[in-house]
Amino acid sequence: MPYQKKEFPNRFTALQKDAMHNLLRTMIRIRTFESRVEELFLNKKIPGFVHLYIGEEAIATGVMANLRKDDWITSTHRGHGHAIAKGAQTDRMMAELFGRKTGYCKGKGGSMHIADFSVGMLGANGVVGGGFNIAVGAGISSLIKKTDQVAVCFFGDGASNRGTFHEALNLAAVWKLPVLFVNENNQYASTTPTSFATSAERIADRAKGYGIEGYTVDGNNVIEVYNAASALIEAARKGKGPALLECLTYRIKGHYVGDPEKYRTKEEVQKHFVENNPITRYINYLKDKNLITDAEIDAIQAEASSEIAAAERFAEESPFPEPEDALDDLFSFSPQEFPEAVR
Amino acid sequence: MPYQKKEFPNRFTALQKDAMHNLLRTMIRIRTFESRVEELFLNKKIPGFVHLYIGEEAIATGVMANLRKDDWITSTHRGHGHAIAKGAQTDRMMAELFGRKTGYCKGKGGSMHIADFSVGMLGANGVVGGGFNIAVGAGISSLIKKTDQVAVCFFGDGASNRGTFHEALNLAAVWKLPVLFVNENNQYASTTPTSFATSAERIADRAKGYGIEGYTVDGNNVIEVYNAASALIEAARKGKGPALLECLTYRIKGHYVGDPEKYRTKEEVQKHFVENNPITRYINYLKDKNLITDAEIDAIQAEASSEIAAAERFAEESPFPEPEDALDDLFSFSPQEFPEAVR
Amino acid sequence: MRTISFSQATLEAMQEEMRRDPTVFVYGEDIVRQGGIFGQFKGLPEEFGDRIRDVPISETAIVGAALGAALTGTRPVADMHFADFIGVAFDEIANQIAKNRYMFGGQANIPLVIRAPDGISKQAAAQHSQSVEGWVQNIPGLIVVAPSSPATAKGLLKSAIRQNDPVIFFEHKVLYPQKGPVPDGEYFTPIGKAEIRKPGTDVTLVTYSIMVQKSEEVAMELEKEGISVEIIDLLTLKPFDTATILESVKKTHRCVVAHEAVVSGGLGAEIAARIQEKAFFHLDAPVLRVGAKDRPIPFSPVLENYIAAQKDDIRKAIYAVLYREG
Amino acid sequence: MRTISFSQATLEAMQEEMRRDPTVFVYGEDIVRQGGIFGQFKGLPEEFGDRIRDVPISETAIVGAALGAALTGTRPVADMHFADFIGVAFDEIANQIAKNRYMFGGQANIPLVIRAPDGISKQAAAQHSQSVEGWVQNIPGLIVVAPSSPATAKGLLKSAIRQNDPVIFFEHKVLYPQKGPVPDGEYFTPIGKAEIRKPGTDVTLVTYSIMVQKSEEVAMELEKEGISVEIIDLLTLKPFDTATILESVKKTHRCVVAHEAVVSGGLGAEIAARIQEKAFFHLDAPVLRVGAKDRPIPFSPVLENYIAAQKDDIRKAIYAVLYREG
Ligand SMILES: Cc1ncc(C[n+]2csc(CCOP(=O)(O)OP(=O)(O)O)c2C)c(N)n1
Ligand SMILES: Cc1ncc(C[n+]2csc(CCOP(=O)(O)OP(=O)(O)O)c2C)c(N)n1
Ligand SMILES: [Mg+2]
Ligand SMILES: [Mg+2]
Repeated sequence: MPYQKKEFPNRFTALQKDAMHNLLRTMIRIRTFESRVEELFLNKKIPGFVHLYIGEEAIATGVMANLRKDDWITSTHRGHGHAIAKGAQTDRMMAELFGRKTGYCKGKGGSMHIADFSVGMLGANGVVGGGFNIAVGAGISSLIKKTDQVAVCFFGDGASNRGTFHEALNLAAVWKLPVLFVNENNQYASTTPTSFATSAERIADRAKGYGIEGYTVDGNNVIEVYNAASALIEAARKGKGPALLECLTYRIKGHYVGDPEKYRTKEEVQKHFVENNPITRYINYLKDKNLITDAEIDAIQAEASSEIAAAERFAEESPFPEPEDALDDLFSFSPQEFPEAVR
Repeated sequence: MPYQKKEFPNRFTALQKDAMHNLLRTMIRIRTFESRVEELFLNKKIPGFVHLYIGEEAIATGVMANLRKDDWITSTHRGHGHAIAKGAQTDRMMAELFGRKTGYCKGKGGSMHIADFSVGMLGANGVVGGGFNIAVGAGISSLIKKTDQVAVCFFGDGASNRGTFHEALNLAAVWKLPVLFVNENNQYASTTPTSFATSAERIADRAKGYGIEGYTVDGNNVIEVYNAASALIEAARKGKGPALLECLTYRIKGHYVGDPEKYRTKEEVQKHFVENNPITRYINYLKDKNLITDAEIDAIQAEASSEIAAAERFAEESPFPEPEDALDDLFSFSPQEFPEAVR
Repeated sequence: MRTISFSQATLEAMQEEMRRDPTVFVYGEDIVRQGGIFGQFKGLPEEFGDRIRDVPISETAIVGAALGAALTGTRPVADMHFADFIGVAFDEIANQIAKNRYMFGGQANIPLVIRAPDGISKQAAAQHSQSVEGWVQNIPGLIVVAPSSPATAKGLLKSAIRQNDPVIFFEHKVLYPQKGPVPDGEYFTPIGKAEIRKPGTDVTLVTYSIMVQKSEEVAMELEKEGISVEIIDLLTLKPFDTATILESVKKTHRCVVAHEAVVSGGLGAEIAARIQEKAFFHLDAPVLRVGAKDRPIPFSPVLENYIAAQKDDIRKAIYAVLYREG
Repeated sequence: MRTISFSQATLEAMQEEMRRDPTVFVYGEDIVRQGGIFGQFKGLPEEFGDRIRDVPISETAIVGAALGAALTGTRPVADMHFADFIGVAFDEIANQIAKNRYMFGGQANIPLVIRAPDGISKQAAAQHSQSVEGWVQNIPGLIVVAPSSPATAKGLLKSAIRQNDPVIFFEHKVLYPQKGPVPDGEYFTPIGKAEIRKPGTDVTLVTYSIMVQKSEEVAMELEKEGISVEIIDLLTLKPFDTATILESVKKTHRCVVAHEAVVSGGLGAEIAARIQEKAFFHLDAPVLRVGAKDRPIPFSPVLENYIAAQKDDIRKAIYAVLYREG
């Protein structure tokens, strides 16, 4: 479906070269992490279910570059990219995926529940659409505490059909909450093409039902995402209320690692990967404009590789939790304080 | 909020005089029933909670005149008008409100659960927004059984903020279900003005988010409602899919009988009652066009009064259920067949 | 001690906590403009401005946002209007709120309160009469409380607001206008502790919420017949105070559990199961349960009365565990 | 008898019922294009066209629409993808579907089936590992079943589809690929009837779903030690077959209940409560319950194993009711 392009102020051009490189660095770190996670899962180093963010890196990267550490995000089952872009450490992430004690959730969460509250990453979510109202609640906190913190809610095209989407956007709109709803339209919800399950021509069209702004951007173009997010997050921070930003992208990998992908052709995937790889596109742009050298790219890539290798080592060398650790963390109090509660 | 008026084909003018009078008859029957129910509630003849449809009669009447007996409707907590317009008998309704054995629900439901499945009235609902997906399910039945039955879902402005609204409209849209969603925007959800809780400028604007048609009409003008419903129900019946029709009206009475109504002034209510009483407006129209005589109006009024008086007598003279009747109706089978299930 | 109503008592709790801590706020449907059906929010808008808020009819947002707010430095109190509507936000309660601390390895406190007016009142019928504590019994990670009097209402609500864990606060609609003694000054009713409302020696009656007073009435009547009933008011329903129950049962050797919710799958099941498990050889009779018959609550007064648990049901159960003729 | 998988058995049930009755249809997320994760819907699109349908991620619509469809002359089968998501549609289940017949005075049949794959499998963690039958135990008006084998899966699913009442069909994810004997020709497993999987004399083991096979393994091992276990496979969890349980307990005088769900507030509570109520003087030991520890299901295999109920827990409970040293 076509969409009308909105021209956001091009704040990207005002960035220092370093900041521009940081966008690339984040995308490459995500890609490198995810690629290794895929292998590790297939090698049975990682149990559970893993949903990869490969091909969608520009969205988390472009949005998060506009957030402060004390801003919040809510994520989805496909949360690794969001976590990395928001500032989580890849070693503790990897340890979590490995089910180790040193993981962010001490091995209790795994991939589907990756989270780092200390950097405002309020958690991946195993329930599609479970994050909308958590983000709304964060926005309410900002209002109650009279801070200028902003919350960003990431969600899929499939998630846009959950009732929680509706209730969250409506409440955010009537209370003018500082929340940006970022739709990652990767054209599939599991096996189901977006157009089959989502009645709106564009998910951004749904904004009208809440009297808020809604825009669609090329989610494989990190600059477009950056500029749109910059404008909308600034508006939210200034009390202008929520907005809906639809980022068009494509899910390069299966829905989960191991997905037989019977519902689409290899050609379709290949075409998208070649034409729309957000990293390649951004590198080409930077090179075109002489904003980066091959050596710099290689350095970023090498750095990412060694970071992820170290993360893997950290995870591998970390101990598993003790079985009895499974009893901890249900409540704020300890078994000694309140034995009935933690039988 | 203003809205753009859509000109629907004026099918009303094609009606026989009888049919025109029937619209008035239905509105007056509803008004008479409701007015008496209010008194009976205040006289403690009716227990429970009662929500009156006074002032909103044009909507149920104008819509239902376009439905067949084998079409379905879902209703709200404010369901008496819907039931009457769909063809339920006022005596069995009144008996239900009185908690009698002869009531539609054998006294198990009361006002908030008034229903007559035999005429396709699939029930009032104590859960705001509980009817959306029931209507969707009825629409699916029509598809599966390949009939041309249509389902109409009535819902309030407040209900339009429930997640069920969103999921129902989206599913109806992607499956092109024969469902018409009729919003009764009576400007309040209990104590809360519509504009305070509902972010859309017009509830009909929400249609765009589902790629369907959405229109706003004057819900106090039975002719406008009739014409709009006629076009949209015909489209639904022909397989064109769902639509959203917002009918602007005003809740003349308190949210429930007994509401102290601290949230609005008597003047506001009076103004609406004088200016927007749908019955007066329709009578004036018919008289203006010489389509009805005073004698005919009086006859309709007298008929309605004696019908409702008879309904009251029926209810009053009906027995209460036996206490043990409270055990029946949980399942399709009897206690004898399946004692465990009905302990 | 003053004598104030249950709703007034909850209002005082709100006021005290909101004055003390600017991060406490409260929201729900139709609470600002009408001050709550029983005046339980009256005056808060004047004093606290937009720290008390009306919301759209959006229960998933109400409850889901409470989690988001709690995770980010505030202490939300969300009003459900009717406990029946907890079903609308059940995923938020069961899969988000209850699991958050655990599945994220204890990263955050979750100081939130969900106020849920429950119970049978005024022939409100099937969807407005429920006691739904049974719905959340099998969900680890929730604290559930249910006061039975103005004093416990105030004390428990204050404790709930201070708790760094999610608390569901069931308040019976019939209790709101009822008056009772409430201590002067600040006090807290501890979460997790049952109270012995009336000591007794012949039979233990475990109960909570509205059924406490019905139990007291029955006990008073039975006293005249020489039957001494010990009444335990649970106050916290999850996790409930097993120790106090067991201690009493080990003394009386007989136990009846009474609640307003339907019997099958109700909280009484867990209580009975646990008692027989931990005090089997102390029991001289089975633990009997009193509650509504296994039906939705019907509308007509005749039917409602028949389905609802009555004082007479409690009496009969007590006779039964004492092997007396009714 | 043939040997087919559990998922194949449910597929046969669907095929037979959809062939017989054109008003039976099935829908859910991602069931058409992939035929169900375990092939449990494979081939249905080819044979039945749009009587099998993929839906948007909209569980309230999925479940709510099932009610609307059932009321208007069709027999919907709705797939929940994961039982965990029942929470999303809880109002639809608890307040609409379960109450419809009763609160409207018996006006309509409600022939609908909600298929809900449940249980612990593959470290799916807190939100994808639950057995949630405990959530719906306190809701009158629902029928809840849980097959334990290919044969009972087919027979129960056929019965569920023919039933004129709402049925929740819990199918354990670990069972899908497992194979077992299934009768040739049409047959039905009756709703409301438990089956004695293995007769025994020393202790009654009440169980269902995945725990039936674990129970059988334990029973086999205990047999060697001279302990004779009678295994009752509930099959219908609500309303469950109290008569069969009581009969067995009156013979063995001892009982253990085992399920995968967490213990507190689980179905075991109701079973234990009811047994001690109705067979108090037949019991030589308390009814003990085996289930997951009261925590969400954690991710890491070490933790998951520790929280989940193991065969050893069943064994220990049996020793305990027999007063034997483990
Ligand atoms: C409430 C709920 N329903 C269904 C699922 C199963 N499920 C997990 S991911 C998924 C698809 C999500 O699609 P989308 O929102 O587009 O996100 P994407 O996977 O494309 O990133 C589904 C159906 C779930 N986890 N939660
Ligand atoms: C899910 C749910 N939330 C809250 C309520 C309480 N309640 C009953 S009617 C009502 C207002 C409904 O407003 P609207 O939908 O505009 O219908 P109206 O009463 O104006 O006809 C509310 C909040 C309810 N019954 N169900
Ligand atoms: Mg997607
Ligand atoms: Mg309204």
